[in-house]
Amino acid sequence: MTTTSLTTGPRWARLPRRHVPVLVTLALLLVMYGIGVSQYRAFSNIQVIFNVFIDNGFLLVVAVGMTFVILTGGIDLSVGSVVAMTAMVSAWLLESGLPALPVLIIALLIGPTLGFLMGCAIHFFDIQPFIVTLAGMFFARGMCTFISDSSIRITDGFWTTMAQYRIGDPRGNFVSVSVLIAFAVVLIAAYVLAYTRLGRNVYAIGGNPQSALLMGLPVGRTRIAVYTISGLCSAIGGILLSFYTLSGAPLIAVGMELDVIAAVVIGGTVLTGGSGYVFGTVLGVLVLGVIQTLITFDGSLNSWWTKIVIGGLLFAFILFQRLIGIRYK
Amino acid sequence: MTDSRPVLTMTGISKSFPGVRALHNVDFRLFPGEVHALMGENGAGKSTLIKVLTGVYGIDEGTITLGDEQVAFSGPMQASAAGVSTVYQEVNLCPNLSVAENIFIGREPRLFGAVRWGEVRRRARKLLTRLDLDIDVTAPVASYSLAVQQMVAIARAIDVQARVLILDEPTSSLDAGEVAQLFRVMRQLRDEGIAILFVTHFLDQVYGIADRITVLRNGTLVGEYPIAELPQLALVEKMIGKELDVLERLEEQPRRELAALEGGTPFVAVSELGRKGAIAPFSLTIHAGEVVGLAGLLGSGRTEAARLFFGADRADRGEVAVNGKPTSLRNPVQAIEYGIGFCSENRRAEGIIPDLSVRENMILAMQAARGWLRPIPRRRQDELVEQYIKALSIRPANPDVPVRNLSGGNQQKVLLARWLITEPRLLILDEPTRGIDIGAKAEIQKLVVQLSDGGMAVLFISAELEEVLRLSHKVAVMRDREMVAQLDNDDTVDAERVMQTIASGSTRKEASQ
Amino acid sequence: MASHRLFWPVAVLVVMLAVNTIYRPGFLAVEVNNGHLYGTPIDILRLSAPLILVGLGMTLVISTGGIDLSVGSICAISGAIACLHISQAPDQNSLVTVFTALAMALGAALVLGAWNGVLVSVIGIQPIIATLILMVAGRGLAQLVTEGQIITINSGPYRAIGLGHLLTLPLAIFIALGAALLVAALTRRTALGMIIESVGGNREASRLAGIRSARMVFLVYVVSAACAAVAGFMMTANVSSADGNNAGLWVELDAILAVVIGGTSLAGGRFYLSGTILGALIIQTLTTTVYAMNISPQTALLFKAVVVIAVCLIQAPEFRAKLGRRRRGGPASPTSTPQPQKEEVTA
Amino acid sequence: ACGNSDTGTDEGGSGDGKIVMGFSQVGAESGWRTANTNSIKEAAAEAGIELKFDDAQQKQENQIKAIRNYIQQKVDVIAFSPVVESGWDTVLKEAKDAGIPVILTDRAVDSADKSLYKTFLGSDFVKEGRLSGEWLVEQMKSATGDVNIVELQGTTGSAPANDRKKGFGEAIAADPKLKVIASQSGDFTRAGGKQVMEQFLKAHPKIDVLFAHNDDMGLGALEAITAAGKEPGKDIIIITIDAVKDGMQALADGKFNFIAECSPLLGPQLMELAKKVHAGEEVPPRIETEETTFTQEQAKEALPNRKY
Ligand SMILES: Nc1ncnc2c1ncn2[C@@H]1O[C@H](COP(=O)(O)OP(=O)(O)OP(=O)(O)O)[C@@H](O)[C@H]1O
Ligand SMILES: Nc1ncnc2c1ncn2[C@@H]1O[C@H](COP(=O)(O)OP(=O)(O)OP(=O)(O)O)[C@@H](O)[C@H]1O
Ligand SMILES: [Mg+2]
Ligand SMILES: [Mg+2]
Repeated sequence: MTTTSLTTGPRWARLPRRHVPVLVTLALLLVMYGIGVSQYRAFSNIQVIFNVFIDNGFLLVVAVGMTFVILTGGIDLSVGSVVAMTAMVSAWLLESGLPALPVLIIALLIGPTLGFLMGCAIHFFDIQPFIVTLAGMFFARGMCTFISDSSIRITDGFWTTMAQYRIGDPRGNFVSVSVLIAFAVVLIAAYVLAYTRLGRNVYAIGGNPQSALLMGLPVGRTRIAVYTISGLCSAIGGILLSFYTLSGAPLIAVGMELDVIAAVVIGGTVLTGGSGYVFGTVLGVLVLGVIQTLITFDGSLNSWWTKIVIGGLLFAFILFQRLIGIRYK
Repeated sequence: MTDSRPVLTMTGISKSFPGVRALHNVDFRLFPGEVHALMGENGAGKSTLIKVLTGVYGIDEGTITLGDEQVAFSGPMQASAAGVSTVYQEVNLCPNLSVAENIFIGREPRLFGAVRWGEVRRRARKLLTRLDLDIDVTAPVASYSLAVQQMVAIARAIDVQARVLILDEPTSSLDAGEVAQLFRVMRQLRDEGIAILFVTHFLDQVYGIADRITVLRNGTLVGEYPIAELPQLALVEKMIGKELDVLERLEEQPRRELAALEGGTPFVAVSELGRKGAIAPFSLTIHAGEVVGLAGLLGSGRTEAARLFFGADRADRGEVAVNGKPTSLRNPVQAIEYGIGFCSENRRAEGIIPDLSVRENMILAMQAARGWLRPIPRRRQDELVEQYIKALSIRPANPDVPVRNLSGGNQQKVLLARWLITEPRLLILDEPTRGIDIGAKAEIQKLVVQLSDGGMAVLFISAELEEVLRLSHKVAVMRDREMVAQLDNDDTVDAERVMQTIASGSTRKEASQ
Repeated sequence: MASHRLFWPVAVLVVMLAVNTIYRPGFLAVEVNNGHLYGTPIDILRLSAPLILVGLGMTLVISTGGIDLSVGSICAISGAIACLHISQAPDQNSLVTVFTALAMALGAALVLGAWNGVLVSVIGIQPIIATLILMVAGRGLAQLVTEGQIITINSGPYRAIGLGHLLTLPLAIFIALGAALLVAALTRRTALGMIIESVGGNREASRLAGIRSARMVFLVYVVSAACAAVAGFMMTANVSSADGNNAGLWVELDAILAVVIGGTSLAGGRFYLSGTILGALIIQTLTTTVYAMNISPQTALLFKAVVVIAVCLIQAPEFRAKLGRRRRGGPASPTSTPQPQKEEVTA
Repeated sequence: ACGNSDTGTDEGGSGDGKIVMGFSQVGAESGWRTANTNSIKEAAAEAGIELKFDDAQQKQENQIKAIRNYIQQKVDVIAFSPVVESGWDTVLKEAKDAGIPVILTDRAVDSADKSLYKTFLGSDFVKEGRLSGEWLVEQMKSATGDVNIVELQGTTGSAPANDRKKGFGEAIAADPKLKVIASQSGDFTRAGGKQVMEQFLKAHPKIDVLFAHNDDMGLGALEAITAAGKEPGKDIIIITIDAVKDGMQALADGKFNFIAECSPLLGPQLMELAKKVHAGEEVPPRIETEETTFTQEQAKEALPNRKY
């Protein structure tokens, strides 16, 4: 989405304005990384960056799905539980002896199905997304403990390969397969949002659902679609998480929905819908990842100071993001 | 001119909302190649008829036939797929999307499923040129004034190859130039055989373009008439069910004479007030009892000027004096303390609080001025609300319905009442008669005259130049976001002279930015 | 009757109580024990008191179109400060000590509320993120106060906030009721309620009508924090100890749920305090039901999911309309035509 | 002060020869946990080990991240209390590849490959449950008629809750008189324990024994029992696990009847192990902390010198 003409003043000036929030976020992220490098020696290792991606791959995928939902002005609280449920179901099915492929298929179907049902409830019965997805969250988490109240190990060959295969350079820096999957999801999502009718309808609904309806856009279908997409992303995230931990555990990813929403919003997407980019979401996830990395590298904080410092860093980041962003408004 | 067989037939349509019967047994026919005006007072059921047709609301009774088929659309999406293209009342666009995208969303040119953005922009530019509008199509639609948005919505509708084109008050904030342009396009489409349903409250427009008229009153059909058989006065009579003496009386009123106001200190005097990127510095004085009109074309900066007077936007240069005392208008609260009121042109985004009731919407400004600790006693509320519901003939006359359920024109009246209740010393009216029916418009004009006679100053903005001239003592002419002239509204001033001033106004264009 | 806004929440509550009574006939029994009323209904009332309090503040916040995620942390902080002060006092039973403790804790909560308010209304950060900061950091602050330990106190007056009795009923009920009446009076007897609703309904329009929108937004976060603080006193008094990590954990979610069940829209605008109170009662009854019917912890969440979804379906007019139509086997009756859009249908 | 030498050798260690240990703690979810953290920090300072501490806030993902970062920082030893048992193979393999020994504390992992970690130091939750059950069986030997037990479980799905329930269940199976009539999760908190107990008391007129998975829930339940007009410790026998100070006080006061200890004071033992492991010495694969059980009399004796 570039403008052809760079000659006219106002048009040129207007173009980046839309991207200012994302650019500011990127700049601040780099500043934060710079601080890390200057403070802690090993921070400059390439692998540290790779680790941020490895450790946050599943979060990224889920956040991409959430971006769709938030862009329409909705919210999906069920993601964390759906991630856990997907991992749990995979582990459980693998344990019961099913081969990898059918397990993958089943696991990848559960999330979107639940998302679809939630979308239908939201659209057809006009119930607030918050409640519907909260019920979805209870349901999915309930399914986890229902399946097993202790964690289940995954020993399947495919899973272990996916978990431990390293794609890297000769110097030993590497990323996991999950990172590539996450990138693929990001690219597809960015394409869908920018270049397909579905994507544009998502933005339109977020801008003004009433207008979108009167403009003859398929509001209902799109609404249902975004919750389904979010469900699918959560399912993929769940699979990635099961690669990551090689197990399904009933209590994993508790409270993840908040991290995900935070990442999306930090990435510049507005909670009321209609504005934001997937790339921003990537940055949002990285911000959380780098904050976490800074904290572990420091290693001198006790439990409560950890929380206070996370909150403080988050605050500083958002404050700068906001203040710098305002200037360009 | 017309085919013998209607493209659209609605028979026996009834539609009720809880507590309101919006349509009762209405018949309506639309022929290919005609412009058909749907007329009626505010709340007569025009918009409801349109929404029922396009499936926004379900119907209680009746049938709709499009072409040869009986239809019951489940929503605008189906309707537009069947060849019914609609511009609904109020601008219905997505503020966050670009102009080009708003025009094409839902039917973007695509290549292998991917939207061709270049093509979208190119076609949008072309389409807007047809409407004589040259704007940056990549900018978000929210960055344009309401009038431009209205044009964009029209552009969206006329691009569709439709059988039926419905325009619900498309001209409510356009001025003469744009209206003429729109009519040119409408005639073109009509000649191509498209059936056009057109709603407006401007009688001249009706007689300028319509072939036939259907009149609704109180949700029932009054009749369907060829334009030639229904002279203006008869039409008005059919619409309001009685003869309109008010209107005539106002027409007869002498020009507003500039009284001996100029001598005293003006109520508000601004000098070199301006805001970068919005409006070039200008000076203007308004005396108590004076009506100052702002004239100008679409996007000329009238709204921007008005907002500075109210502190809705903060001026970044210039001086303000209220009652001769220098001050600054930093925010609406402060302006209100000085006794200034501002009725915005954009009633949906900046006017009504849709969830709140008519009563609450009306007393809001007064309550805000009193502070939350001193609620207006219920009895007083009732008095005020009742008084203005009657004065402005707001329907339904029930103060406790949510204002969102009112028809567009009635919402506008509620907003007007909100400010009248506060009895301001200076009332800024930005397109106060937008979407208001002819009877009520006369009432409002009368009210403005009355209030200014009683000492209230008014800053009056309207797309309808005649209206401005009829009411104002003084007319300030705007052009390209600059105030180019101030004319005393005496016998020498008429619409033509103002248009000339606009056309030839000094062009200090560079200086304004 | 069925058209009254509170009809369906009340119906849900009644059904839940009825099911419980069928399962265990003694469920509704109330007896006098030590001069106090004693029984499950009393428990439900007492335990929902903190949730009602938090919900009251949350209702106002949501009404302005915001959300406050930090209430749980504020509960923990205020409880911790109060308990810390009391535990360090020579005489824990002294009224002066207890009141100082309460004042200190409430003061701290007001500061935190003001912090939220400034972030949202002055700096303009999105509410969910602005309050998320305090949600995360606030837990840390609470633990900083308690140094990660559970502070146990032994103070009669403080205990009374959670466990005391008045006229044979738990004091907590009266506190919650008092707060509800206070908030109701503050909003409905003055013009505050309407002003808050107008800010939530259309912020720009209310600014242009002369309302100091920013100030109102600031105010609701302060009120919310104050409510949370009092709830925090109750939670800690109930177990005579302050647990920085667990006090008020996830209460924000319950509170939002209560508000939404009560009929207030998350998009802002109209708010219904009585709805929120009912919502809180429903949520607490649900929790109690899980225990009373001895639903295994492994399936408890599934059970909750089913109930929550049933509650919102029943409440949704759309759902009832569709159900009704199916049952009658025909199109909807003229008077109950569903309107596809609730929002902003303007002529 | 935080940087450690990075002089190209894989097997790091700071320049001044200090051992650097990365420790990832579960969180600070209870007083027990805080005591555990404090013990480790104090012991590290005493033993002259540089400690890099991380609080995972009950999230496995955070622990994995922390371990990865320790690998990057080339610490000498990694120790951690796993949030859950499973899911550690990948990251432990990375640690192994980097040549950094790993010690598990408090909770075990279920890796099939035992070479991924050097040793486990901690308590046996199953045993704690079993000791509690065995004590009860002993007490109830002479009882006639059914003995109704209610159980307050920890957080559903957590390892201590699962294991303690299991151990207790196995032990009381020895006596058919002993029946668990209700079992609910109190989330390891006082408020949770109290709320659940209130309902137990109303739903079940005859409760003889309460088994709580930790002291805090037991303490919460105490209040509910008192409010119901019953006398804890007499009308209802109370068994808990942990033995934190408040719990011991209740035991000494005769309100509790039995506590199985679960000691958080792993610090000194952990530092011992770290030194040994760093020096390349062999260590046993599983070391259980020295723990005991308390009856009311024992509690009275032990209480004065209870540290946490
Ligand atoms: N959603 C709704 N709920 C309840 N009543 C409604 C609703 N929409 C319209 N009405 C009522 O139906 C009647 C007809 O309204 P409609 O909008 O059709 O009028 P209109 O002829 O378009 O008026 P205007 O010229 O002011 O636009 C009005 O009395 C209005 O209050
Ligand atoms: N070529 C143009 N034609 C019309 N409007 C334009 C044009 N260029 C810019 N605008 C928009 O017009 C707005 C300024 O107009 P403003 O609303 O102050 O004018 P107005 O005289 O009140 O016109 P209107 O009749 O549209 O309300 C700006 O928001 C600007 O973006
Ligand atoms: Mg209309
Ligand atoms: Mg204007």
